[in-house]
Amino acid sequence: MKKFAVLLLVLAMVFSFAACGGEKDTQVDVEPGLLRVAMLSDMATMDVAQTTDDYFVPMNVFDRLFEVKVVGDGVTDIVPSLVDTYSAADDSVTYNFTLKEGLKFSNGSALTASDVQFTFERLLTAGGVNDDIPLEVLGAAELQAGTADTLAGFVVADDLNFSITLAAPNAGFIAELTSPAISIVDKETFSEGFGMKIEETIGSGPYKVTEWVVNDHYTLEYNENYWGTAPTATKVVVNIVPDPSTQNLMYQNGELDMIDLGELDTSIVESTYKTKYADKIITSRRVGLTYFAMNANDEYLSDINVRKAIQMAVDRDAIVAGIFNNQATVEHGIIPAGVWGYNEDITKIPYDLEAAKQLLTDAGYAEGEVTIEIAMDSTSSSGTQLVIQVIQQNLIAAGINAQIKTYDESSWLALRNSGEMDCFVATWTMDYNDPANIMYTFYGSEAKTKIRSLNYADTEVMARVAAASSIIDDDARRAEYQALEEIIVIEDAAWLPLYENTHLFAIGDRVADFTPHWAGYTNFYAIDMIMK
Amino acid sequence: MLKSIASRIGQTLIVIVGVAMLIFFLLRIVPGNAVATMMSEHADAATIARISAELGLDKPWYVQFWIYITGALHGDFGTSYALHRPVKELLLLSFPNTVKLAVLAALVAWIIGVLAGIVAAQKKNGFLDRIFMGFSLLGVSMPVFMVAMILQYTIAYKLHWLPISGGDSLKCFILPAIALGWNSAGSIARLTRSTLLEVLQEDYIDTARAKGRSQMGVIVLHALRNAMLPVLTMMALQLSSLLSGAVITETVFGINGIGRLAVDAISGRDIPLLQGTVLFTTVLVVLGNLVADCLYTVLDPRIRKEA
Amino acid sequence: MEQEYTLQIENLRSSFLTDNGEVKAVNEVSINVPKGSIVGIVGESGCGKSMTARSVMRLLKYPGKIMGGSILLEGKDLTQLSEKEMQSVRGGEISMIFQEPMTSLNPVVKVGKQVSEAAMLHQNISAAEAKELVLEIFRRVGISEAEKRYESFPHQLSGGLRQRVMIAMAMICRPKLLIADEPTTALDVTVEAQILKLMKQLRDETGMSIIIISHNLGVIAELCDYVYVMYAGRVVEEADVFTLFESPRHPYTKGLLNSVSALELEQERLETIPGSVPNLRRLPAGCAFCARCAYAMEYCPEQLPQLQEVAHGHRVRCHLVEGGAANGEE
Amino acid sequence: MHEEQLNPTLHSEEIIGEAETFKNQLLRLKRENKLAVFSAFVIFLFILAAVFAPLLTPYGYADEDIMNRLQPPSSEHWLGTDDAGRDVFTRLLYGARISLAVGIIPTMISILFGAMVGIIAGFVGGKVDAVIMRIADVMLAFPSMLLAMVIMYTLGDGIINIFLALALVNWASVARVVRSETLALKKSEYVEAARCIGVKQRVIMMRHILPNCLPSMIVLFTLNIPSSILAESSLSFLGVGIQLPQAAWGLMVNTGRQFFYSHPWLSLAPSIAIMIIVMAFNFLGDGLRDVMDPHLKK
Repeated sequence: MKKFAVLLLVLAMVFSFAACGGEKDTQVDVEPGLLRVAMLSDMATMDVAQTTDDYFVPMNVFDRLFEVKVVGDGVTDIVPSLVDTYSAADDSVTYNFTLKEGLKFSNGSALTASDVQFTFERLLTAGGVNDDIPLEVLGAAELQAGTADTLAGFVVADDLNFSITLAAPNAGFIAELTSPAISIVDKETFSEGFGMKIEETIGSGPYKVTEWVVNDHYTLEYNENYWGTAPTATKVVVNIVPDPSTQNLMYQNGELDMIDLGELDTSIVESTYKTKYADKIITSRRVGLTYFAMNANDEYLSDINVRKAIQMAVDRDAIVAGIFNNQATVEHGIIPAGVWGYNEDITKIPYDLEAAKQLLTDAGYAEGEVTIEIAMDSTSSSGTQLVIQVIQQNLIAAGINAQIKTYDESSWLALRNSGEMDCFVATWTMDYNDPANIMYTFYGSEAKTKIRSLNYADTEVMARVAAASSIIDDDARRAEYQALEEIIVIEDAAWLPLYENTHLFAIGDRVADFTPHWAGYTNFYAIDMIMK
Repeated sequence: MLKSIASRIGQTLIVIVGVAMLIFFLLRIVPGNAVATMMSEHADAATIARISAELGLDKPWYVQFWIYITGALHGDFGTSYALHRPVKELLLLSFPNTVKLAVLAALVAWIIGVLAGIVAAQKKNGFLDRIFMGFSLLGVSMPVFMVAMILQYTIAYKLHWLPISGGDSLKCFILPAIALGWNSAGSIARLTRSTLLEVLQEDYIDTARAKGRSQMGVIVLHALRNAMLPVLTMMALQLSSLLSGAVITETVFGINGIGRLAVDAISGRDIPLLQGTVLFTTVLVVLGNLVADCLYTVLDPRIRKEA
Repeated sequence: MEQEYTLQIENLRSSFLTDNGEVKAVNEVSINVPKGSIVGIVGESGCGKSMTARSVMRLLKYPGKIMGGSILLEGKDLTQLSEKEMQSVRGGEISMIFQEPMTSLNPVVKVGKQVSEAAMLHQNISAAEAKELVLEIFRRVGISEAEKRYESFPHQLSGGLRQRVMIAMAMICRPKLLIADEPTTALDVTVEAQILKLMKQLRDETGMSIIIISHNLGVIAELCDYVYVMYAGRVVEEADVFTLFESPRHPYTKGLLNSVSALELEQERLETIPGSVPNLRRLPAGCAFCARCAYAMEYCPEQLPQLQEVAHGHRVRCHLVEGGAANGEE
Repeated sequence: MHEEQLNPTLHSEEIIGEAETFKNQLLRLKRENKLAVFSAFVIFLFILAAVFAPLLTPYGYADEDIMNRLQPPSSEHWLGTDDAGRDVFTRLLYGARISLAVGIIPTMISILFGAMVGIIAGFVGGKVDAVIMRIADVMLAFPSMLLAMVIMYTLGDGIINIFLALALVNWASVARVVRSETLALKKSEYVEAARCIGVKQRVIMMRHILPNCLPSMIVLFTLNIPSSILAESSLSFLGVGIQLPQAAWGLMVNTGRQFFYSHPWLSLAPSIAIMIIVMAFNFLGDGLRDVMDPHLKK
């Protein structure tokens, strides 16, 4: 018993020690111009042909022909980057470009039109994951199939001038060229080690990679050959810190100059950041949306009444308020806010539990008869997992027997790609600022709706989605997309939009200002980070 | 002696082969298509098939096993699905960090454990004994992650004495080492105390005292050496549990070590990486035990004679 | 005649202080060791003889403690010394050898080192000098191939050799007093004789005093000049060796002698003392032996007999001798 | 023989004898080791909590209340609510089920299986022994955490798979201990005698060897429970064990971890629960070992 008393004493000591300790500021000597940030996981490659996630190096080490610039609150503009001037033919099929003069890669070799050509051809032939945009160019299919040696639609006139001819008209092509996927690489020095070895990954952007310790950190330093204004952050160290709460502590400890608050629970953002660091928070729209997918091939979900009931049963306002502390906005369509073509006036799905119940009863379903399975990816963020749980409760309240089943990431993907998944919650973030990016990806063809387990049935609508990108007149194109959106969401009740997140960052004392990526990516342009 | 060491080496080889086989077969019955994960959003069936072929996943299991074994013998553990790098390279990169962590943790554990054990044995049933044994029991009973979190909170976050997360400098390894060593320190303290108490009952301790040795002299020169034999065995066993704990410590403190590599490999369903990590670590433990055995033979003349 | 004593133990009391109270293991014991003499302490297991010896060394095992009395080594009271001073006495002025030569040597240290350690602790000499000293003493205690043995580990030696090593260790600093706690009990008879001979010879050569603790009266008879018989923590009889063996007065001493002679005469029936050593926690107020004593009287369990001098140097603690009744007893 | 026998601290050894029954041992444990008795009481409380969890709390372990997430402790929610608005106290009670089950069931499986294998290896000897012990060596070579992780990876999440994984990780050490005891027992007279009169091997193993291995099996059982509990909590902490919305302590620590600095009770409460139950089992195991098997002291 005496032993036990001593143990208690020891315990008390440990916890009192844990509880004590005063706050004080750490004065760490950091070299000027050094930007310290953290990412949850290391990049798999620096080669944009091989990744759709690891865009940090492509965005900062490479340049694109055009960039999206944030010109005001939620207002963006497409500006030429490597391109000096360009012109589009009236049919939106052929585009002529002139590059800026005197462009150089970080190794000193000149950036010419043939490097752009090489970039396009390589994306098609490298067997990578980012061939969507080059595939639109005339002759892309032949090049990829091996029946042609060159990309027919890409014509190099001289070092500065080239033209691109598309297979079909696309008014959004220039917007697409801002995608990090079209990062221009150097034809002369391109090698086997591209993307994996820092000395062989050469770009023309403001930075070059000088160090990459896998799973630990990588370092970007100012590229003296950069054609634009020099960044104030002359050196960027990206630490790999897999745990968000550790990142949180590191930021508070002054070990990070910027933290991505999107990885932290909203309650922490609310209790810590909105109080202690309120003036440090940078807000950005995460352009894209989280949606609830309903598989039209499912026994119950094939009934539009069930889909409509589900649409009305989910309390999206409560989700946005309860889980995200209003750090999100409810979405009503497919084209998210912040994207060109967003329709503020789309018919809104109401939250009406009673109407949902009534609809099911009227359709002849008994309470609990409708059974659906919501598939959850075990690696999805805790926020998404909570959302799924709330939806489940909403549906149960409406008399729908909703079950959550957890899958590991690869099983989840395999099931979804097979078109057999009942329901799931996922988020789409825009790659470029054009409705085609989401409309075509989800509803562009039968195959595309199948791979997302939507199995949308109306082939006519899908044909119209595919054709919409070739409408040259912007107003007509916008009207067509909005009409299609209304059909899919409201008439067919095929889609349940949930919300668009707001992406918060907090900057440290050493940072003066920061402009996040226009679509609120976690990856950012380090040149837009203004150091003190 | 040489003969016994030789037979130990023989046994060790058998164990290593067994370990390699077990890992291989455990990981081939895995659900989920790793390639699909690796390619994530944009993969179509053709791409998956092509990459599977590149990685040799379409071959029959015995061919895969042969590739795996011959590769492992050459130190080639394949290429990580997720990180696109040779597993060997990743292992060699993380290995020094884990070694640093494990060595520091072992130092913490042994120094604290042995000292606390000695003091406790000295003051048997006294106040210090109770305090130390209380702490050691706490050490054995506290989950590693709890110690790690509390240390991170107090020392790094509240007091700002040490950095919160990983890094290269030795300073960054102090907290993780304490978190990891704490657990072992508890069991080492308990064992040191009990063996020391046992050894102090031995007649030769009386002999040493009768010679005029001081209490400290008796403990250090006569008792400790005998008491350390079982403790040494335990230390070898601790290597295994240290590496187990390193998985958690490295995750909490964000150290780029082998343990975190294993966790990453699991969450990324990165079979070559997981295979390589576990094989590498286990072989390390087996070799560590071999060394400890040989050391034991050298330290204890009685065994030396029998051999 | 003024007798010179190496060691004088006076009214020594040592106890085990347990959670359940004090256990008096050594009770008012007085023992005198004249210079150059060999004194024996006999008694059954648990009578307090080893405890007495350990008290002299101040090496009582936990929870043992010296409660009172004095231990004078050539006039210096050991009970008053600091632990540090005591350390220089141990091994330097008083040495001790133990019963189990098998376990009394550190198994992982070479025996030569263990002996030279003793030398270096008390004499300001180098390791090389100490080794010389060890080799010399090894030869003196009859260890052949001293060089080779120096490098041996204890398990490589026979029991007799190990006890010789122990003796060498004890002798290396030329102590004034050697305490041997059952030095030959674990050895076989021929080896025992050799060891006893060696001890006697060493005494003769160096003039040191020896305390031998044994339950074996044969050993006592062979070696000792004076004998103390202990029972349940007290001295019950003391005399020079001839007197004790010729005319024992205490019934316990007689019992001990009888059991030995019974063995020697190979009698059919072994004569032993009935009963067993009493539990020290439950000692009677009077004579501790009364429960086993054939001559016990009514008041024996009540009254503690005093040590009576019955002849010069012969003292007995028994009611039988007090009233003179014991005289005509046989 | 000398005075040391008198040493009263060793007094109790007098009554350690072959014939001491299990009941007597328990009585002696009760008499001599108050701490072990107290630990048993604590464990009993945890068992009660686990069994009667539905009666002790008005909430379900998976009941979410998104509008009341991350509430501080209050009279309604004794330990507050977690990030999904689930009652932490409720989850703690239900978590006791998993921890106790994970402590006891896989340990039981591994003890039974390990003992069976160990007895067979020790008794039959020869090639069987060599093969079994090499397999055991292979199992023991792995850092247990890694092996459990790999097994969980292969089997997938879920409590049954945790049982299997932990049992697979632990049987080998049991087999080793039991084998060496069997080897000793094999040489004993009564086994020799039984062999001489032609008793079948299987019968000897069941009737003579198994019962004699029981004390060390019981001790191993109590001592392996805490390590199983810790192992499960570590697995769940790493996300390869029990999955949400199940309530397991390690999982609760993991999900509460990101709130450690703002809502510390979320991860502290389950951490302390783990610590207390592990400590209780350790004390009880130590106590049992002392009364039942003085030789097993490591």
